Parts: sequence; structure tokens; C-alpha cells
Amino acid sequence: EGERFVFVSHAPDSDSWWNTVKNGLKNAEKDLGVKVEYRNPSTGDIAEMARIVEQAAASNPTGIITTVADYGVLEAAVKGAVAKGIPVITVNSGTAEESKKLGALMHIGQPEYDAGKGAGERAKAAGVARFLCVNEYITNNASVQRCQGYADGLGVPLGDHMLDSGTDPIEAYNKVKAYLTAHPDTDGILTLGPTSADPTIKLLRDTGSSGNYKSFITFDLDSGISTAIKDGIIESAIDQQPYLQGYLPVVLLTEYARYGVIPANNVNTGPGFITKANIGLVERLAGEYR
Amino acid sequence: MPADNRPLIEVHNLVKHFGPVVALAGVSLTVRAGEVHCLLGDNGAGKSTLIKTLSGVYQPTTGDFAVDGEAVTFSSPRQALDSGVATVYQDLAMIPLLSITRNFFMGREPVRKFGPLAFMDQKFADRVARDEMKKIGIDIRDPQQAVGTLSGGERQCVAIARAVYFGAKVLILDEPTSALGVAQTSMVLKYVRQVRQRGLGVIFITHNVRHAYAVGDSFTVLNRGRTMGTFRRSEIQLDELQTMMAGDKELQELSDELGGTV
Amino acid sequence: MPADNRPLIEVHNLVKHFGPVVALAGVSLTVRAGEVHCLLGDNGAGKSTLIKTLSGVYQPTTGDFAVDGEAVTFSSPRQALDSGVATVYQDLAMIPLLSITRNFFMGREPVRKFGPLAFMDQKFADRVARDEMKKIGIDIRDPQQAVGTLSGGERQCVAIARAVYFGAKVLILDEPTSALGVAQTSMVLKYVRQVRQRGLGVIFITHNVRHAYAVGDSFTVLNRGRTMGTFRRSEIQLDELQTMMAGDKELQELSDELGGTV
Amino acid sequence: MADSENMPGAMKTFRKERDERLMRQSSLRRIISRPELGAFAGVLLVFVFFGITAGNTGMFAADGILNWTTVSAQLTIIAVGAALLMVGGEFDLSVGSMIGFAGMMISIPMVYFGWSAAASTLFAFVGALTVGFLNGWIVMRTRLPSFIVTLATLYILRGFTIALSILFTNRTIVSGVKEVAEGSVVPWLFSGVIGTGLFGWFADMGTIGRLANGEPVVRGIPMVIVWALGLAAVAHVVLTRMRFGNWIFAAGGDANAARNVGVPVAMVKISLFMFTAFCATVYAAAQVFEFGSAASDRGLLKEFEAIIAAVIGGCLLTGGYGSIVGACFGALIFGVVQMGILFTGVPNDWFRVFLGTMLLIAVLFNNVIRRRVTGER
Amino acid sequence: MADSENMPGAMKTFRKERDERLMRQSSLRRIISRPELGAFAGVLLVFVFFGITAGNTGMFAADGILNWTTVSAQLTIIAVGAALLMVGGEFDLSVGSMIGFAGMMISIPMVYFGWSAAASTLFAFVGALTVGFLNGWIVMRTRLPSFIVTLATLYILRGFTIALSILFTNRTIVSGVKEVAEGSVVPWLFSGVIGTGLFGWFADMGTIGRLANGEPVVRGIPMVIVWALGLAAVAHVVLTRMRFGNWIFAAGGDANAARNVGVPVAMVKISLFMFTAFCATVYAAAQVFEFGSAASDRGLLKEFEAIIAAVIGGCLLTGGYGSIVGACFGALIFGVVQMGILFTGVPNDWFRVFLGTMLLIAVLFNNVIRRRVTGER
Ligand SMILES: Nc1ncnc2c1ncn2[C@@H]1O[C@H](COP(=O)(O)OP(=O)(O)OP(=O)(O)O)[C@@H](O)[C@H]1O
Ligand SMILES: Nc1ncnc2c1ncn2[C@@H]1O[C@H](COP(=O)(O)OP(=O)(O)OP(=O)(O)O)[C@@H](O)[C@H]1O
Ligand SMILES: [Mg+2]
Ligand SMILES: [Mg+2]
Repeated sequence: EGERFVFVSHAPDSDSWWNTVKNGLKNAEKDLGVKVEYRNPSTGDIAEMARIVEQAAASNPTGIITTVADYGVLEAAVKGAVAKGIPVITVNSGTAEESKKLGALMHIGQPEYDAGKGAGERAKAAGVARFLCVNEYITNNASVQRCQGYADGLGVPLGDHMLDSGTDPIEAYNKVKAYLTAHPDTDGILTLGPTSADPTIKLLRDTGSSGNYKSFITFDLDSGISTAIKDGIIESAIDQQPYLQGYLPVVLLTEYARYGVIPANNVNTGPGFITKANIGLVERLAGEYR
Repeated sequence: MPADNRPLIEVHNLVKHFGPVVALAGVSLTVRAGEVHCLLGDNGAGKSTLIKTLSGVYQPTTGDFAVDGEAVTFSSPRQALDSGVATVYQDLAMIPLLSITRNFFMGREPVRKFGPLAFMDQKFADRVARDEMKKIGIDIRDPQQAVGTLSGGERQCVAIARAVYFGAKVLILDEPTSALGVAQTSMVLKYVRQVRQRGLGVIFITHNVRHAYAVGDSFTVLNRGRTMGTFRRSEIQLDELQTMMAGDKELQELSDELGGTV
Repeated sequence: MPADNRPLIEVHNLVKHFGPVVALAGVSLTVRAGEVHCLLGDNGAGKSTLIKTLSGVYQPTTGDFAVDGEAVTFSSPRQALDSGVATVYQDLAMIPLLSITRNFFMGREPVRKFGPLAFMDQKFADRVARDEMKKIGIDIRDPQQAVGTLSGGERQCVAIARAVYFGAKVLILDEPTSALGVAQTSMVLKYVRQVRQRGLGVIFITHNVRHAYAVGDSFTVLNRGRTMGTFRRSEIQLDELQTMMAGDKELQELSDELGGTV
Repeated sequence: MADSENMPGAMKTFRKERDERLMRQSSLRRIISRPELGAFAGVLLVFVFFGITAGNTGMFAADGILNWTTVSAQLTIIAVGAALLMVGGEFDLSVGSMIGFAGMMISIPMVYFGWSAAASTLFAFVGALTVGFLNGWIVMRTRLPSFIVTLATLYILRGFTIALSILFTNRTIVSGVKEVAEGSVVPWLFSGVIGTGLFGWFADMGTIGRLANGEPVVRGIPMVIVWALGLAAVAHVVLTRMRFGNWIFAAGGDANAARNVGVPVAMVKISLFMFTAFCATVYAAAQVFEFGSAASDRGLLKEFEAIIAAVIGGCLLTGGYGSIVGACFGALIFGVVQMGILFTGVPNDWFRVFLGTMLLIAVLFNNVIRRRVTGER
Repeated sequence: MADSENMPGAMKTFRKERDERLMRQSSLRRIISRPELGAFAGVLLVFVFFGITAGNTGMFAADGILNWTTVSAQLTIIAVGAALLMVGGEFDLSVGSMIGFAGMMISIPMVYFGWSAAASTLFAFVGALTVGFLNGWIVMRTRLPSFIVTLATLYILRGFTIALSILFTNRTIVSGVKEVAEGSVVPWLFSGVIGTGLFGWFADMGTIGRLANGEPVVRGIPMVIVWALGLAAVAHVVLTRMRFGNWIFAAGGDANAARNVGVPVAMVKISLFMFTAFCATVYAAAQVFEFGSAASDRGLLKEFEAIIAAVIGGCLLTGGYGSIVGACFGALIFGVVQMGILFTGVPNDWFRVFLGTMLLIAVLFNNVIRRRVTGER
């Protein structure tokens, strides 16, 4: 009872996707009677994240859960924590090998690049030739990886298909509109989360042009996205079950701390594609637990 | 001098400290209606501090003063203006980037009300500014010209004209002629006389004893934050005043040596 | 007056425009060694513009001038200082937040070199600043005091002392006494005389004809950007000068009416 | 501040004839030395540039125009507030955070407490004005630079936005506003369109095209443009025609001097901080009702765009000088450049490089023009 | 600027006795009216606060101390540059972008062109100084406010950072620096540790703990701390003891006046812009060699943290006044607050609210102390 864990993510404050992970943490706190502190670098700067991991280690918690946003940057900090004897589980981004090299107990999640690639392959199957990736957070590496993966899945170079949309919805709306006006042969769209998806959905609704696009895939869910899936504007949403990425590591670390038990394998929480077929299940909890 | 020469400003034992600095160590003063009261004294004697206290910029540390017989404590310059005390500050209190008219009426804009909305009456303001400046001897080309583009002397004239226009009872002038040419200085002195004739009280600060003697009815000499004495014009001669101001004997000699020109 | 009275500054037909404004419309002037040359004129006559051109702040539109016989074109005030022309500007050119010493030596700091590193010689600077200020009659309590905390007159004295200390050949003073008390003014005038005796040329700008006449060897009156004439002391009387400055007849009368005190 | 030696202009004394010391008349000069002139030249430059590089990409078709005017109008709303405050001699760095915070104040009560759209919008305005008041009050009371005070507010408000939304809703995007506000006039007020009839007629006439679904490509003029024009007009009139405007100039030009002649400087500056907060709330309301959601990252870095627009428009960072019309031109330049780059088809990775370069060129051009015509050195 | 009526201080004329117009001696006052005093009081306040709230969380254990000193030291590096520039009367908003850009200039040549660590680091410094020079040159040539010029640089540099990294790597991170730099002394210079022997001895003595693998919890003093102290010392000496320091004060206090007495203002200000760029590059190099990679989001918003540190440390935003020691205290306050909040275990959602509030309190406290002791109103 009363164990303290620190969860360190690489996401900037503005990234709403992590909210679902946080809700997973909260439920785990409640269910297990432990304390979990969620930490992130406010601008998404991974160098700053490394300092937070160091700080977490210095505060002697029962365990640390961290993403592996960039192996090189986090290597020293995470290894330092492991050397101090603090158990570490890696989540979300990063690969299983990287996790192992860091000395973490296990990895829970799935890399951004692969998720993007999966989306790209889906788009290719839908016959997309020229795409637009709406990137609301271009300075963030994870965002660019998603676009890059999509491009590779589709088998075309990323080139000028990535749009630096910014986080302001009216600007994003108008930028997407301008881009699509200037590149009328675009037939596939990828958005990286609700921030870029919502304005894009509104644009397609306003102009009634969703028929022009063979595939519109987005990452993550919120109520706007789930309605759009039902309405057939969005083909699918990539879901890596963030709730589990928050809940599971806390449970496993608690059990490890209390009884020394831990699964021997990594856990893949995604990628899952939510489509019209399975949206019903997800809809009500979108943005909160899904 | 008009018969009504009731005291307009009475200062009694005013003290003002700035942190550890004692700027005024107990100053008393009486200014009567229809009288020009000259305030003389060395650099740093506390003249500006005194008049800034009278015009509500500073609050006195101890001591108080009365305007027109009523004891007042001004907590802002606006209150002083409202009780009819208008001041030309040594640093003029002008906004260089604004036009002559806007500076002239700053804080007391003539307005035309549309319901609760107070629009500036620009035409009226321009006319008044131009007229008042003409009275002081400056024919401004354009009342919309920025004050920053005027020469130092012209700027001083704007400040003086403004104070005269709004000075209902007392007009305070802090070294108004220091940057003025001969012609402009004459105008200002003439002006001070006119204002006196209208029955206002005037406090006039200068380092030029001749200027003071030309218009003053009484003289107060400050030294190092204290009153060295107050004299009526009839009680003192120009060279006596000069001697009081110049201080040390050595300096007095020097002044003589230079032909009494200072 | 020393025998060597070669011309130190010769200005010939200097013209200076600011955009559409003609500040100087052709001014000529000669300042000789060991001579105090007074520059007189109304507000806005162009006096400050003229001396700012001589000290490298402005570049002339047309016309040129020679220092010590050599034609020069200063592209920065530094060059003027390097050829021995030091100036007290009307706005003093002081940094209020800096100490007296730092202001005194600004731009010409005394340094001790350690290889390529130029450290300020603070002790020497403090001593010189204190000494020079004492010479002008101000006993400063602490050379590290910020200039912003000095009274206007004291600040003016710092600027004057600085210019005198660095003025090798020519000293230019733009209304140095405008904010000074009687005692300080006497000191400055005495100072100007001393400087002349050391064989420097002095350009002295003032609105006070008496001050000018007390120290001046020759007088140039500017009006609206043109030279109205240059006179040697022997050629002109105080009241003639006064008349030239006061301009219109009407004003002259006013001045008389006020008892010739202006 | 500026001294007479460094200012353009001329004077005359004691004479009534034509002043021989002035080379030519100044009525033209007066027009062209207005603070907004340079910004206007910048606008022309930008339009010429995009006219050439993106003339045939749809940037100047009806929906293209709507596109960049909407973005510019949105920016204008906060630029007007920033410009007025800047003329008054202060900064507000908390504008961006205020946008996010106000959005939450509108949507959380509606979606989670069941308030009406009108009530919660009113609540948001009152809340924002209170924060604006506090900003101003702290600046005036402590005499700390507004830069540092509002920077603290920036952190605090952004923090509250994140924390409160999670506290009340467990998410950082609060959506569902549209459904709740159904039937109220408030959403229309902030995100509706006007002139649908007119634009329908345009479409009938073939002046503008129609979409696949039969609607005209532009349905009407979005309210955000109306708000922008309205706020700009009010601010312009206040600044140039009203007593309060004179006080703003005075407070920004030299607060001490203004105080000495009786201008209630503290009141003026506090009001300006409140107006800035008001503008930010209008911005937030427009977004919330348009997209039906509030998010904790709304308005990020908008404070800078507002300041950039004001500065391009000729406001001095030191206060006491500037114009609302100029700030609107500044917002237009920023908006057009931002959207125009997309139309030109420059690879988006280079977006910021171009944006920065265009801004620099616009400001430099602005400056050169102003100097040229006013004869400043 | 300030006029004599609003400044503390006193004067005397013509007398040599003890001045009766001064109530007490000023030697104490002179010490406590130094610009850094308030910041020092703020540091004390912060330590007392965290001593109470986070005393037993490991914050003041060896590795906890290392943690917040490293963060503070990093910030100090850029705060020193910002403070010097601010005393010189200018701003640089491009510091953050410069950190990202310099990182790219170090790592791209190393990883993709096969340059040596020394060569590419040198290249980055030369490049950064060039950008700094351009910033300064444009500001001086055009007399535009540095705020707006460096804002353009902010966009341009960040744009280049994104575009170049995507161009070369298809990602926004360039990694693999560590492998290439193997064996060179340069990585040690920027990210090594010194004093390992000493800390080993500490561990032997039991002063600090040991890790499971036998190493002491703190291996030594990171070079970033050495750089911070070194840069601060140099800047402090230059500012207070050297001729160039006098010129910085003069140029910042009143550029016109300074020019009139012969100070080469343009040269001084351009050098300061270059120094700021230099500091940003040191920061970047320390990060690149510590983490082995450069990323396009490095340094985001760091310009503000640098300015905050300088302002907390007593630098005036208007220039002409400030101290390096103060800026270091400011950086320490910011770093300690930032990391200290994490130690106290405040929920992350409230992190920014606390950060903002703590900053405001530190600045207010700073101000109150300064006023109290100097007797300003
Ligand atoms: N705000 C202030 N803080 C501290 N000391 C001040 C302040 N204002 C004035 N003083 C000091 O008070 C004294 C009186 O100053 P004051 O300006 O009243 O002199 P003055 O008589 O007007 O001099 P001058 O003739 O040079 O204008 C001076 O020693 C000055 O340094
Ligand atoms: N930078 C400038 N730009 C435009 N006009 C200027 C500038 N500097 C001065 N002037 C104008 O040139 C004329 C001469 O100004 P100057 O300052 O030389 O007069 P002055 O003789 O020194 O007057 P005063 O006795 O009042 O100091 C004035 O009309 C002034 O407005
Ligand atoms: Mg005075
Ligand atoms: Mg002059």
C-alpha cells in the first residue's frame, strides 16, 4: 500500500491524447491504493524529459514508467534510474529492443512509426495516390514519425505532403482548405489527433466534399471523430488503447513491488483500427477511456 | 494690485523626505491673490519638491497647507487642478509624440457628450490651443504638430499657455524661462504680470534674480530645504537679493569680478 | 589673450536640412585659439544644430569646415573628440542610471591593459571625477552615485567638467547655465575664462546676453538658420546686442517696460 | 523619450508669412506620415507578391478570399486589443492563455452544469474581465513591468485551463457545445454568417461558384469578420476621437507626465488590460461556437501574433504611438502571408522559414517607405 | 528615462561637513540597493519553501541537488547572454530557435558529412555567430525594435531546423552523434564531468551514496555547470570591470547620448547579439553531446525562460541596468522552482499554476525587499 510511481511522457501540454492515459493512471491509483505522478515536458522537448526522468530517480519512487521517445536522449537517465535499483517499465513509443537495452522490465505499447505505416497500408489498399498529412505539432518527432510511416506504407516520399497546421482550429481549418485548393488531386488524408481531425472533419462537412477522398484516417478518438466515423467521413481511427498504456504498467509494477511477479513478455496494446463496424462500442467513452 | 489680497495658499512647516533624503526640512509660505511670489534658491534647495507637493504630485511627510483658506490634502494632481492650482513643471510634463492640442488639453479634454460617450471637441480644442499660443507670442503653424518637433522654448510656451488657461486661482511656474530666448522670456514675464492683474496668485521659480525682481511682489529664498526668509519688494533691493542667492563671499567677489552680470 | 590666436574652427557656408526642414541656411563662423566665441539667437535659430554638426552628431548637407586649418568631415562624435573638439550638449548626453564616474569617462575610459583586455582603471577614474567636480565647485559625496539622483544643476556641472577635461583644442557649451543657480553660474563663467587662458577656443551658447558679454570675445547672432552678423567685443555694446536679440520693436519696448531686466 | 533634435518637423515663431524655412507644404506629408502608412505599403507588397506567385491557384477566388480573410479577422480581434494596450504603454502576454481559459469558461458550464449558452458566455466574459482587471491592478500597484506580470498570468491561466478541464470533465477537449447551445442565438452571434441571401444571389448570377451539394462556395460573411471590423471601428474611434483615447496616448507616452496633468493613468491602463481580455474572450467564443468544443491548447502563442500584427502596423513597443487601422493591416499581412504560402505550393517544411522572411521583408519595407516619405534620416 | 525627481539619492553642494540633509549613512544602503539583492532574497525564499515542503523527498540528496543545479546551470548559460543583451538595451527572441538550429549545425555535418566533432562544433559556433551578427546588424541598420527582428529570426531558424532535419533524416531528430564523436575531446568539453576522483572519495567517506553497480550516485560535476559558472564570471567581469562593460551600460541606458560622447554603440550591440548566439550554441552543444542527438523542438520557448531569469535577477526591460549575478540567481530560482515542484508531488495538471504563482511571488517579494531597503516609495 502507498507505493509511489512516476509516469513520464514525452507529450507537450497541448497533447490531449495523453488525457486517456492519465485516466488509466487515475483508475489504477484508485483500484490499487497507490500514488502515481504524471510528468511531461511542457513543450515536448525530450531533452527536458530526460531531466524529468533524472528528477524522478532522485526522488526515489517505487517505480518509473517512461516512454522511449528518443533512445539516445533518454539512455543515460533511464539507465541511471535502473542502476539506482528502481524498476522501470517503458510504454507507448520505443521498440522492444530499446526497452531491453535500457534495462526496463518490459514494454507496453507500440511505436508511432508502425502505426503510421499500418494506416498507410490501409490507404494504399483504398487506392490513395496522393495524400495530405495534417501535422498539428510539427516540432514533435512522434508526429513526424506518424506521417513518415504513412508515406512509407503508401510507398511514396513524404515530400510536401505534410502540412504544418498549428493548433488553432480556425487556422487549421483554413490551412487544410488552402492546401486542398492548391493540390486538388489529393485523395487521401491522415490527421494526427483530434486537434487536426476536428477542423478537417468540419471542412469536409462544410464543403460536402468528403466523397473526393478515398481514405481519411486519423489517430485517436474524440466525440467528433466517432460521429464522423459513423457518418462515413472518416474511414478509420487508429486506436492503440492508451487507457491500457496507463493502467497496465501501474498494475504490473505494483504487483512486482508487492510480490515480485512480472509477465515475461511485452504487451502490444495496438494498433487497432476503429471503423464504422466497431464504433458503437467505443463511442461513449471516446476521449475519456478510449 | 487689486484690493482683494486674501491668502490663496498658506503653507506651514512643510517637511518632505525621500527615503533617507530630507528634501524639505520645514518650509512656510503665503501666496496672496493678485501677487507674484518668487521662489529663489540654489540648485537642490528644494524648490521643485515644494511646488510638487503643492500640486499634488508628492504627499508631504508632515505639515499641511491650505488653499483659499481651506486645509487640503491632495492625493493626486487632478485634485489640485480641480481646486484651481495649475502648474508648469520643470520637466514640462509633455508627451513628445502627441500633438500640441492634445498636450494642451491633456487630462482636461473639452468634450461633447452623446449620452455616456465623451467625444473630444477637436475643433474647439484646436482653436483654443492656437489662440492661447498666439497670446503668448507663438504663432503655431498647425495645432496637430507633434510637441516633440518643437524647439525647447516653444515647448515651454505650450506648457505655460496650458497652465494659464486652466489656472483658476493659483499658477505655479517652475523655471519657465530657463530655455527661452530673450523675446520669449519677455512675453512670459509680461504674461505673468497679466495673470496677476486678473487677481490670480502666482508662484514663480527662477535662478535669474533680475527676472524675479522684474515681476515679483514678494520673494522667498530657500536654502537646503529651509526658508531663509521672505521679503516684500519694498523691503529688499536687487543687489541684496543677489547677495543672498550667491551665498559665500568668495562667490560674491567672483560675481563682481565678472561685472555683476550673473 | 595669448598671442597665438590662430583660427581653430573655420566654418564656411554650412547648410543643414532635416527632410523638408531647413535648420541651417548657410552659416559661417571662425573660432580662434584663446577666444570665447558666443553664439546667440532666438529659440529655434539653429544654434544646437550648428554645434551638433561641428561635433560630428550630424553630417552637413552642404558646406564644410576645418579644425586647426585642416578640412575635416566627422562621421561620428568619436572622431570629433579625437581631434580635440569636446561638447556639452543641451540635453547633456548623460545616462541617468550610471554613476558619476562612469558618465564622466563614458566613451573615453581610462584603461589598464592586460594583453588585449582593457580593464577600467576605476580608482584613477574616481579620483579624477571627484577632483574635476571639485574644481567646478561641486563637492560630490560619492563618485559612484547615480547621475539620475543629482539635481539638474549638478548634472549640468558633470557634463561641463567632463568636456573641459577632454577638450584638447575646442570646447563647445550649449546653454550650460540654463538650469544653474547663481553660485554655480558664476563658477561656470569663471571656468570658461580659465579655459580660454589655457589657449583653447570656446563656443558658448546662451540666451542670457549678460552672461555672454561677461565672458565673450566675439559674438555671432543667428536668426532663422542664417548668420545675422559677427562682432568683436570692442565693436558692440551690451544694449546693442540685447536689441539684436530681442528682435521686434514691440518686444524691445516691453523689455524696457520691465526695466531692462531680461 | 524622443527629443526635439531627433524628430522630423519644423516650427516658426512670431511670423505670419509663409515660412521660408520649410521646403514644401506638409499636407501630403501629414497623410503619409501616419503610423499606418508603412503597414499599408506592406499590404500592397504582399498582395503583389501573391498575385504573381499564387494568382491562379484559387487564392483570389471567392472561397480563397474567405479563407485568408477569416484567418486575418480572427487575428485582428486580438491585435486590436494588443495595439490599444501597446499604445497605452503595456504588454499582455497572457492573451493566448486567456483564449484557452475563456473557452473552458464558456463550455464547461454549458456541457457539465447545464447552463444556457447565454449564461455561460456571460460568465466567461465576466471571468475574463476580472482576470484582465487583476493583471492591470497588479501592474499598477507593484509597478512591475507588465511583461513579467502577464508572463506569470500566462503560466497560471494555461495551468488552470488544463487543470480545471481535467477536474471537471476528465478530458482536455470539451466537446458537445453545439448540441447544448442548439436554438440559442449566442452561437450565431459568434460563429454564424450574415448575408446568406446576397451570396446565394451571387451564386445564382455565377459570380461565385457552387459546391457539389448545391450551396454557394461562400455561404455568407462569417460573424468573426463582423466582430473584427466592429471591434476595430470602436477601438479606432475611442483612440482618435474620444477623451479616453487622449488618455491612452498620454498614459503610454509618459505615465508620469500624464499623472502630473491629472490623467487617471491607473484607471486607463487597467481598462486596457480588461479590453484585451475582452478581445481574447470574443476570439475564444468564436472558436468554441464554431467548432463546438474547447481545448486546453487553444490560443497557444497567439499573444505573439497579436503583438507582431500591432508592431507591423506601426505601434511603438515603447508605447504612446500607434494606430488601430495599422494593427488591422498588420493582422491582414500576417494572415495573408500565412495562408498565401500554402497556395504557392512551397513545401510545408519550409513554412516557417518563409513566414519569418516575409514578415521581415514586410516590416523592413514598411520602415523604408515611412522613412522615405517623412524624410527621416 | 528616469528624472531626478523619481530617483533615490541625495546630493550636497559646496560644503564639506557631514550633510545634514541625509538621515543616515549610505554604505549599508549601497550594498542592499544592488540590483541582485532582490533576487538573492527570492532564492532564500524558494529554498525555505522547498526545504519545508520537499525536505525529505530526495531533493536535497546528492543526486537531487545535481538534478536542479544542472537545470539551473543550463538556464544560466542562456540567461547570462540575455541579461547582458538586456543591459545593452535589446532583446533576443531567437535564442530558443538558435538552440535548435545550432544543434542541427553540430550534428548534421558530423553524422551525414563525416566531419569530425571539433570541425562541426567550430562550424556551428561560426554559423551561430554569423546569425547573431546579422540580427544585430539588421537591428542597428534599420533601427527596427530588436523584438520584431529577432521574432522573424525565431521563425526562420525554427523553420530551417525542421526543414533541414526532415531533408536529411526524414525525421525531426538527428541522432548518432555519440558514435561519430567517439574518442574526441569535444564531447567531454561540453557534456563530460569533472572531479570524478573527488566524488569517488565522497562516496568512500559515505557523504554520498553508491548505486547498486558500485558507482557513486553523482559521478562528478557536469561540464554544463562549469560552462555556466565560467560564462557568468566572464560576463560579470566584462560588465563591471572593463571598458566594454561601461559601453554596454551606456548603449542600453541611452543610445543617443552614448553615441554623442563617442561610444561605438553599433559595435557594442552587435557584439552582444553575437554573445547571445554564442551562449545558445554552448547550450546546444551541451545537449547534443550529452544526448547524442539534435531535435527540431530543442530550445522551444527557452528565450522566455532566459528573459524571465534576467528580469527576476533585476535587469530592467528598458535597458541600462542589471547584473549578471542577479541573472544567475534568477536562473537558480527558476530551475529550483521548476524541479522542486516535481519533488513536492503536486499533481501535474496544476504544475503550471504553481510555476506561475511561484514566479509572481518571487518577483513581488524581490520588489518589496528592494523597495523596503532602498526607501523608494
Ligand atoms: N524623488 C526623489 N528621491 C530622492 N531625492 C530627491 C527626489 N527628488 C528630489 N530629491 C532631492 O531633493 C533635493 C531637492 O531637489 P529639488 O528638485 O526640489 O531641487 P530644486 O530646488 O528644484 O533644484 P534646481 O534648481 O536644480 O531645480 C535634491 O537634493 C534632490 O536630489
Ligand atoms: N532632427 C530634426 N528634424 C527636424 N527638424 C529639426 C531637427 N532638429 C532640429 N530641427 C529644427 O531645426 C530648427 C533649429 O533647431 P535648434 O535645436 O538648432 O534650435 P536652437 O537654436 O538650439 O533653439 P533653442 O535655443 O530653443 O535651443 C528648429 O526649427 C527645429 O525644430
Ligand atoms: Mg527644480
Ligand atoms: Mg538649442
